[in-house]
Amino acid sequence: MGYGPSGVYILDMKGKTIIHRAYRRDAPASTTVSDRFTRLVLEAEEENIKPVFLHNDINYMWIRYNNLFIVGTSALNANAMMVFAFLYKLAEVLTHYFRELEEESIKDNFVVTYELLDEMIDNGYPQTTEYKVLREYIKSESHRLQQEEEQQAVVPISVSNAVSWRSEGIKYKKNEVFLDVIERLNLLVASNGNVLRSEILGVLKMRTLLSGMPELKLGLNDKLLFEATGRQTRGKAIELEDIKFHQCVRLARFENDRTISFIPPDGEFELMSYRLNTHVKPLIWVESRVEHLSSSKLELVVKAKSQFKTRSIANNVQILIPVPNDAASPNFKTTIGLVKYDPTQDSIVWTLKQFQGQKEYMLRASFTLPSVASEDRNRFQKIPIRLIFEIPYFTVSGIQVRYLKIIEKSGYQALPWVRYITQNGDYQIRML
Amino acid sequence: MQAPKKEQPTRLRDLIKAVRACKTAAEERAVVAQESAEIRESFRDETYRFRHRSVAKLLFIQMMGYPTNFGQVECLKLIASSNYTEKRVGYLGLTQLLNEKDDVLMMVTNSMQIDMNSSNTQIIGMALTALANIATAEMCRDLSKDVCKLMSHNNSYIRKRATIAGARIVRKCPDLIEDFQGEVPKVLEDRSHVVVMNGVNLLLEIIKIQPNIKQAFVQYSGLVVRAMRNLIHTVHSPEHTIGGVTDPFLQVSLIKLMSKIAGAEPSEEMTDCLAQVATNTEPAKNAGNAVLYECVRTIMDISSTSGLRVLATNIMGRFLLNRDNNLRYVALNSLLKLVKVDLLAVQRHKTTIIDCLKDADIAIRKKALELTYCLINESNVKQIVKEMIDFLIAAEPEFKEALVTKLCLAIELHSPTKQWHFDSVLRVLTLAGSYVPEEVVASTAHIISSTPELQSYAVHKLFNALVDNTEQQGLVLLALWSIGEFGNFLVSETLKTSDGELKAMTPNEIIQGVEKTMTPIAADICKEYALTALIKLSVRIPQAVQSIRRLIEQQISALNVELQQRACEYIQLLGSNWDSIRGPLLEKMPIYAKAPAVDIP
Amino acid sequence: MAYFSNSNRGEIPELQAELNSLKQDQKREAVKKVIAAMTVGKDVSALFPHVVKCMEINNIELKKLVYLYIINYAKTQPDLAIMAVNSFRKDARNPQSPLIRALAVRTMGCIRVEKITEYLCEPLKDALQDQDPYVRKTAAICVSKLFDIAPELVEDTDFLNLLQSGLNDGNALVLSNTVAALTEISEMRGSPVVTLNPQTINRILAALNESTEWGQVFILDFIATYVPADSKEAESILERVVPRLAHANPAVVMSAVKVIMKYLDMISSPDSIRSLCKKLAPSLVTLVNSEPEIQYVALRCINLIVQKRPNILDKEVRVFFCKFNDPNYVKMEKLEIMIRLADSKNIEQVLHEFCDYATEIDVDFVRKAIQAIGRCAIKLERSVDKCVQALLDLIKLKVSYAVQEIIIVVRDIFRKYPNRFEMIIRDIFQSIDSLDNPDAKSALIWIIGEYADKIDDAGTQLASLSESFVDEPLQVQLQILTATVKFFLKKPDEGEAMITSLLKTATEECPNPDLRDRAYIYWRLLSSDPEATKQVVLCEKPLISDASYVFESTFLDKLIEQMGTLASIYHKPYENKASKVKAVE
Amino acid sequence: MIHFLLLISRHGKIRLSKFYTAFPIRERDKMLKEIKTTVIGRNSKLCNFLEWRDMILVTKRYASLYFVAAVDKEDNELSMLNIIHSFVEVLDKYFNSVCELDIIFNFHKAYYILDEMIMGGYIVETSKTQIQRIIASQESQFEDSKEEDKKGKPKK
Repeated sequence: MGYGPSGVYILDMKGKTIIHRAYRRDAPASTTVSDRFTRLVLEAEEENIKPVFLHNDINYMWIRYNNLFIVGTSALNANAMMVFAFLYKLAEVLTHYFRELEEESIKDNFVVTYELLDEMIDNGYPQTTEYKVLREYIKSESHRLQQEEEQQAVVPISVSNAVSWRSEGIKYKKNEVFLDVIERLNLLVASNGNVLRSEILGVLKMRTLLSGMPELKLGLNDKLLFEATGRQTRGKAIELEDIKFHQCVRLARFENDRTISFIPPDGEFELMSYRLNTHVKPLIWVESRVEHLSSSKLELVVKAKSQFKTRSIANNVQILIPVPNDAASPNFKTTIGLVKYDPTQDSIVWTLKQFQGQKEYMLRASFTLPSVASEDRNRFQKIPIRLIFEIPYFTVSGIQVRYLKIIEKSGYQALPWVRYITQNGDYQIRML
Repeated sequence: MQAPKKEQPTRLRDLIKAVRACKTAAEERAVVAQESAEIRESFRDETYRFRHRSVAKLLFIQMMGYPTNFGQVECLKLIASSNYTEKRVGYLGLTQLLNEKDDVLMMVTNSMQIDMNSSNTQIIGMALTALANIATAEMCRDLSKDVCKLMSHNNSYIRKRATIAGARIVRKCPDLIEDFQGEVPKVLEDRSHVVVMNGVNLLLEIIKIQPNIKQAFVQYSGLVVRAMRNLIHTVHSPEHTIGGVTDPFLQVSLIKLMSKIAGAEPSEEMTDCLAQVATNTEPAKNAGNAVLYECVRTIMDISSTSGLRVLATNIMGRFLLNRDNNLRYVALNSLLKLVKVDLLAVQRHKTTIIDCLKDADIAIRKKALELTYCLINESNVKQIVKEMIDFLIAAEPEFKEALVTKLCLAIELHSPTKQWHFDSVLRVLTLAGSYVPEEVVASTAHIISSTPELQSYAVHKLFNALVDNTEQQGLVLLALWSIGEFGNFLVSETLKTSDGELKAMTPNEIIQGVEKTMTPIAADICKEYALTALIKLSVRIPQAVQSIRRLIEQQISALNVELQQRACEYIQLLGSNWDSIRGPLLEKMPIYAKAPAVDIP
Repeated sequence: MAYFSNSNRGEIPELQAELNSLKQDQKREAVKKVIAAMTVGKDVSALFPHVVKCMEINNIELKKLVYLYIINYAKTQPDLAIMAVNSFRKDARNPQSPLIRALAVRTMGCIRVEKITEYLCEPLKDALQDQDPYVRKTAAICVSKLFDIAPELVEDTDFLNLLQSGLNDGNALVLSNTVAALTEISEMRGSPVVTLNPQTINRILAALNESTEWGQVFILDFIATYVPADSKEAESILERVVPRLAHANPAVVMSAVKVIMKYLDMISSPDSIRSLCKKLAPSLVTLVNSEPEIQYVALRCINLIVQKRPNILDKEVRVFFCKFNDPNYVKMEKLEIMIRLADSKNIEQVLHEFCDYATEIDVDFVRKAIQAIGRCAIKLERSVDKCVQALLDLIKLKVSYAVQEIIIVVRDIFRKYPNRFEMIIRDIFQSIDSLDNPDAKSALIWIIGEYADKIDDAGTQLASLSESFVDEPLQVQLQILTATVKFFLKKPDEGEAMITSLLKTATEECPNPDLRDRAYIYWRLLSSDPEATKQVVLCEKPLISDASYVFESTFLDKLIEQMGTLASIYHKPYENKASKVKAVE
Repeated sequence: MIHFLLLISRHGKIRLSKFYTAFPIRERDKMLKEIKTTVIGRNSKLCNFLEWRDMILVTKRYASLYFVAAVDKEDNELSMLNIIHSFVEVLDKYFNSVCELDIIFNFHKAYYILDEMIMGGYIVETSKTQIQRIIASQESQFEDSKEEDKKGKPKK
C-alpha cells in the first residue's frame, strides 16, 4: 500500500519509448511497456482503454500529455491516485523546464530529463517535485552554459526545509503582487432550458515579486469567516464549497479560524482554487431548433440570449452548434457576428466579438445533404451546443478580495493588484 | 455566407502530404474533415472539372478509415463519362468506395453494359473487373449474357477477364452455371496460358458450387493431363517461367483440378503424370515447392496407389526437415490429410512432429499439435502425454487452450488405465485449470463415477489440489462435484499411495474447503457447483449439516437466479419433513452411459 | 543535437577514445553521447570500465551522468556495477557536498546484487546519521532498498533501529520518507516494524504540516493502518487530518478521505460523524472535476464510499451526470454512482438522464443505462411505475441489444415486485427479433417459468426456446430445466410430455455433471411426490433488493481501507503477498 | 480464392486494401483491426501462414510494409506467396526500386497494377512482362485523355 510508480516511461504516440527510468526491480523493461502500448494503440479506441489496467502481473497507469504517453507501472498495490498526481506533476515540471513538453524537447534535453526523473522519485517514492526548487540545482542545458564549472551545485536548503517552495535571499527593487481571480462556469443544460448542473470553479492566481521571506494574509468575503469572527457582513458574502490551497498555505490555521496565511513561492503560482455549486442561470442561453430535416436538406434556427447585466460585456464569444457530419453548401443569415461552417468539429461556429448583457440575436442556417447518407448523420442532435466566452470585471460568484496584507521583516511596502474575470468552463447545452 | 470556391482544388499529393504531417489522430481527423467538406462542396457543381481528382482523394480518405458515402454517386457519374481517365477513376472508386450491399450499385449496371460493348479493350476490361470484384447477384444476372459472349472475344485480354467474371457470376447465381459450363472446353483449349488457367479456375468454382457436377467433367481429365504434360516437357514461354518452373500457377491449378475430376479410379495417365511431377519438379525454389505441395495434396485426395502415396509422404518428410518454416507448415498440413488414410506412414515422422511442438512459431506448434494428437495411441500415449504436459508448463496463454483441449482428449481416448487417466487430467487441471474446456470436467467426472475403485483416491487428491488452487476454475468445478458425490470417502478413509498418505478429513475441514470457493469474488458457476455439492454432502456427511445450512443460507438472496433457486430449494430439502426422503433423493447419481463424442479432426 | 541520429559501427571505439580524453569537456560530451546511445536502446555496456573511470573527477555534473549510466546497467549487469563500488564509497564520504554523499548512497542502493551489501552497509549507517537532512532522507529510503536485497542482513544488524529513529527526526522530509520506508519493510516482512502508539502517531501527525505533498500521502497512508483505541483518539487524530482535504494535490485528499472513512466507524458521537461527513462531500465532488484519469480513480473509490455511507453525497447526484465529452470509462463509473445516489427526490431527473443515455450509440453505455433504470426500479418502490414506463418506451424502439438488456432488467424487477408488471411480457414478446445474448435468453426463460400460469402460450414459447437444448450454454440449459419443471408443476397436463422428454435428454444426452445432478434431483423429487415438489421448487424466495447490489460489509471495509490504491480500483482487495512479488526481467 | 489483399505499414496504417468478398463495413473495420494486431510485430522468421477465422492469412513483410492476403483453406499457401512476390516485383519495376512512399503517394497506380494481376479473387495474369505492357498502354491512353481534357473538348 502506498507505493508510487516502480518505473516511469515516456512514449511517443506510436508507443515507442523515448526515455524511461526504472526505480524498482518490478519495473518492466522498456520494450515490454513499449510493446503493450503499441498494441493498445493498434487495438482499441483510446477512450475505451482504462487509465489503469493489469497485464501480465504489471499494473499500468497512464496519462496522455500532448503527443506523449506518460506511464507509471507497478507490480504492487500502488497508490494509483498518487501515481496519477505524480505523472501530471512530472508533465508540469518538464513543461516548465522545456517550455513545451513533446518528443523533441525530451530528446534535446535527455540528460536533464534523466536527472529530474532521478531526483523526483527515489525507490518509487515521489520526492521533490517543485519546479522552482528543482531548477536551483538541476539546470537545463541553456542555463548550464552560463553557470560553468567553478560553481559546485549544492542542494538548496529549501529541499529539506519546512518552506520547501521558496529560497532565501530573493531581492526585488520594486515589490509587487498581482492577483487574478478567474472563474470558470461549468454548465449542463437540458434542451428545455432546465439547468441540470451548474458549478463555478474559481482559481486565484498570483504573481509575487517580493523580496525576502514575506508573510502574506489574504482576506475574502468568505461567509464562514464572517460567521466565525461574528462580524457583520458588509455587502455580499459567499459560501465557498470546497477550497484547495497551494501547499504554502497553512491548512491547520485555515481550518481553525479561516485565515489564509502563507509565505508565497516566488513568481507565478496558483494560490487556491474553490468550487461553488450554486444554481446559476445560463449567462448566455442558446437554443437551436431544427426547422426542416429531410434526406437532402437541413435548416436550423439558432437563438442566443445574454442573461447577465446590461453593463457587462462578454468578449470573444463563440457558439458551436453541431450539424450532420456530411453537411454541404452552408448558408447563413444573421444580423451580427461571423458565422463559419467548421467541418473539423462538425459544427457551425458563430463568433461574436462582443455580446452585451440582455441582448438576443438570431441565426438561420441551411445545408444540403448528400443523397447517400453517412452512417451516423442524425447523431448531431445528440451532441450538445458548446460556448466559449470571457466576461471581464465580473465574477459569477461575487467573490471579492477584501485585503492582501504583506509583512516582511525588512518592512518594505508592496502593492497588490487585483483583477477579476469570468470564463466559460465546460458549458454545454443539449439540443434534444 | 458561401464557402469560398477554389478554382484549383487541393491536389491528391498535397492532401497526402498534409495528412502525413499530422502528429495526432485528432489533427488527422481535422484535415480529413476539412477536405471532405470541400469535396462535398465541389460535387455540387455538375460541370465540375476535377470530379475525378475529388474521387481519387476520397479513395485515400476511405483507405484511412473515414466515411465517404457521399462520394458514391460521383463514381457513377465518372463511369458514365466518355473520358478515359474519368472512367478509370470512376471504376476504381466503384470497387473501393461501394460495398456489395450499397443500393447505389444497382444504378451502374447500365453503364457497365455499354462499356462491355465498347470498342476499346481497356474499357471492356474495366467493366469486367468491376463485375468480377463487386457485382451483386442481380447485376450478374443482367450482365451474364454479355460476359458469356466476351469469353469468345478475339482478344485474349478480354477472354481471360471475362472468364474470371464468369466465376463471379456462377458463384452469385448458381442457376446460371449451365450458361458457362458450355464455354469451359473452349477455354481449356485456348492458346493463351492465362486463359486456360482462368478456365480451370472457373471450372473449380463450378465444381465447388455443385459438387455433383464433377462427374460431367471427368471426361476432361485427358485434356487436363495433356495440358500438364505440355507444361512439364516443353519450355513454353520464358515470361511465364518462375524459378525454373514453367508457369507454376497454371500447374498448381491443373493439379488441383485433377483431384476434383479424378473420379473413383484415377486414370493411369493421370497417376503417371502426378508421379512425374512429384519426381521431376525442382524443389529448390518456392515456385517448385508450391507445385510439389499441390501435387502431394492431390495424391492424398484421390484414391491413389500406395506407391504414389509413399512418394508424397517422402516429399513431405523432406519438407518437414527443411529449415524453412513455411515448408514445415505445409508439410504438417498435408500430413494431417494423410494421417486419416495412412497412419503408419505418418508415424515414421513422429519424433520430428513432436519436436515441432516446441517450435518458436505458434502456427507450426498448432499444426504439430493437431498432428501429434492424431498419432497418439495406447502404446505411446504415456510418453507423448508426458511431453505435452512439459510443453504446457512453458506455453503462452494463447497456445495453452489449444494444447489443453487436445491433451485432455488424447488422455481420454487412449489412457491405458483409469488411474493414469485421472492422474494425468489432474495434473493438467492443476497446471492450467482455467483453460480446460467444460467437456473435460464432465468426462473426468464420468470416469470417476464409473470406476468405484478410483473414487476415494480421486476425491482425496482433488480436495487437496483444490485447497491450493482456488483460481483454477476447471479444477474447482471437478473437485466440487466430486466432493459432493464422494465426500463420504474424505471423512472415512486415510489412503496410502505411492507418493504419500492421503489423510482423512474432519467434516469441518471439508466444509471449509468448499467455503473457499464461495468468496464474494468467486465465479457464480463455482458457487452453483458448491451449493449442489453441499446439499449432497448433507446426506454423505450428516454431521456437517449445520454448517452446510449456514453456507446455503448465505445464497438465498443471491442476485443470480440460478444460485437463488438452488439455495432456496436446498434449504427446503434440509427441512425435517424431508428427512426420510432426502437420502434416496440425493443418493449417488447414475453413471453417464453415453460414450463421449469425440471428433477426430 | 545529433545524438539521436543513426551512427555507424565505429562508434564504440570512438567513444572509448573520447572517454579517455584528458579534457574534461570532451569527457563530459562523450559520457553524454554514451547515455544518448543507451537511451535509444543501443548496447554500450562494453564501455563500462571507461565510463566508471570518469567518476574519479570531482565534478558533480559528470558524476551524475556516470551514475545514470551505472543505474541503467545495474539491473542487467550487476557484476559490472560492482566495479564502481570503490568510487561510490569515496563519494559517500565526500566532506564538502551532501549532494554527492546522497547521490552515492542513492545510486548504490539501486545496484541490486547481494555483493553490494558488504560495501553499502557502512556508508549507509553513516548516512542515516549524517548531519544533512537530504542525506538522511536518502539513507532512510535506501534501507528499504537494502531490505529488498538482503532482508536478513537488515534484520540482524541495527538498521531497523536506526531507521526508526528517523521518526524522531526534526526534519519533516526525513520523517515522512522514514514512514514510507517503514511501511514498505513492514509489508515485505509481513509484520510491522514499529508498534504504533498514540505518542508516535502524534509525532508523525505533527510533521504533516511541514511535509511535501507526497510526504503527506506517506504519512496519511501510514495513519490509515493504525487503529485508534477509542472514539476520542480517533476524533483527535481526524482533527489533524481533516485540514488535508483542502490540499490541492488529489492524492493527499484521497488519502485523507481514506483515513476519515476508516475512523468514522470508531466514532461514537453522531454529531461528529455528521460534521465529518459534511466535510467529505465537497472534496469528493472536486475530485470529480479533475483530469479524467484522476476522476476515474476517484469515481471507483466514491463508488465504495456511497455504498458505505450513501448520505455523504446524497445531494450531489447532478455532479455525476454524464457529459457528452467524458471518456467512456468515466461515463460508466458515473452511471454506477448515479444509481447508488438515486432517491425519491431526484428520481425524475435521474431517470430522464438514463433514458437519454439509453439512446446513445455506444452499446455498452446503452446497456448500462438500461440496467440503471432497472436498478432504480428495484431500489425505489414508489417510482417503480415510472421506471417501468421508461423501459416500455425503450422497448418500442426495437433496438435488438437494448431489448435484450431490458429482458434481463425486467426479470429482476419481477424478482422484486412479483405479480405486478406481467403486462410487460407481451410487449417484450412483440419486440424480440433475435436472442443472441445468453443472459437475455436465460432471463426470458426464467420469466416464462415463473409466470407460466399467466402467459397463455407459455408452453409454446418455452418449447421453442428449448429447441436446441443440447447445444445451449450451461446457464441457459439450467434455466430451461427449472422453467420446465415450474411449468409442469403449474400446468401438469400441458407440461408432462415436455418435462419427461427434457429430463431424459438432460440426463442421457448431456454430459455436464452439474446439469445431470439437477435433472436427477428434480426427477427423483417429481417421482416421489409432485405436490411436495411444489413446496421445494416454487417455494417463496426472498425478494431481491438494492442491498443485493452492495458489496458484503467486511469485503467493503477491506476495500475502503485500501482506497486510492489499485486494489480499490479493481474492487479486489489486496492480500499481502509481499513474498510473491517477482522481479520482472 | 483470395478474399482480400492488404498492405499495412509497420505502424498499422493501411496502404492498400482490396476486397474481393464483401463484408459489412463494421465487420470489415473489425477485421482490419484484428489483422493489424496479429500481423504487425510478428517475427519475420516465423512462417508466413496463419489460420484466421475460417481463412488462411498469407503474410509477408517487405521492409516497412506487410503484405497480407486472406485465402481459403484449400488454397495453395506457397502459391499465394509467389503471387505476392510477383506483385512486389512488378511494383518494383514500375516505380524503379519501389519504397513505401511510392505506394503512399501513388496508391491508385498500385491499385491499377493489382487489377491487372488479380481480379475477383483470382490471378488474372502471371506474366510480368505482359502486365507491364498493359500498364504502359493504359498510361498512354491516360495521357491522351489528359490532352483531350486540356483542349477542352466537349464532353458527353
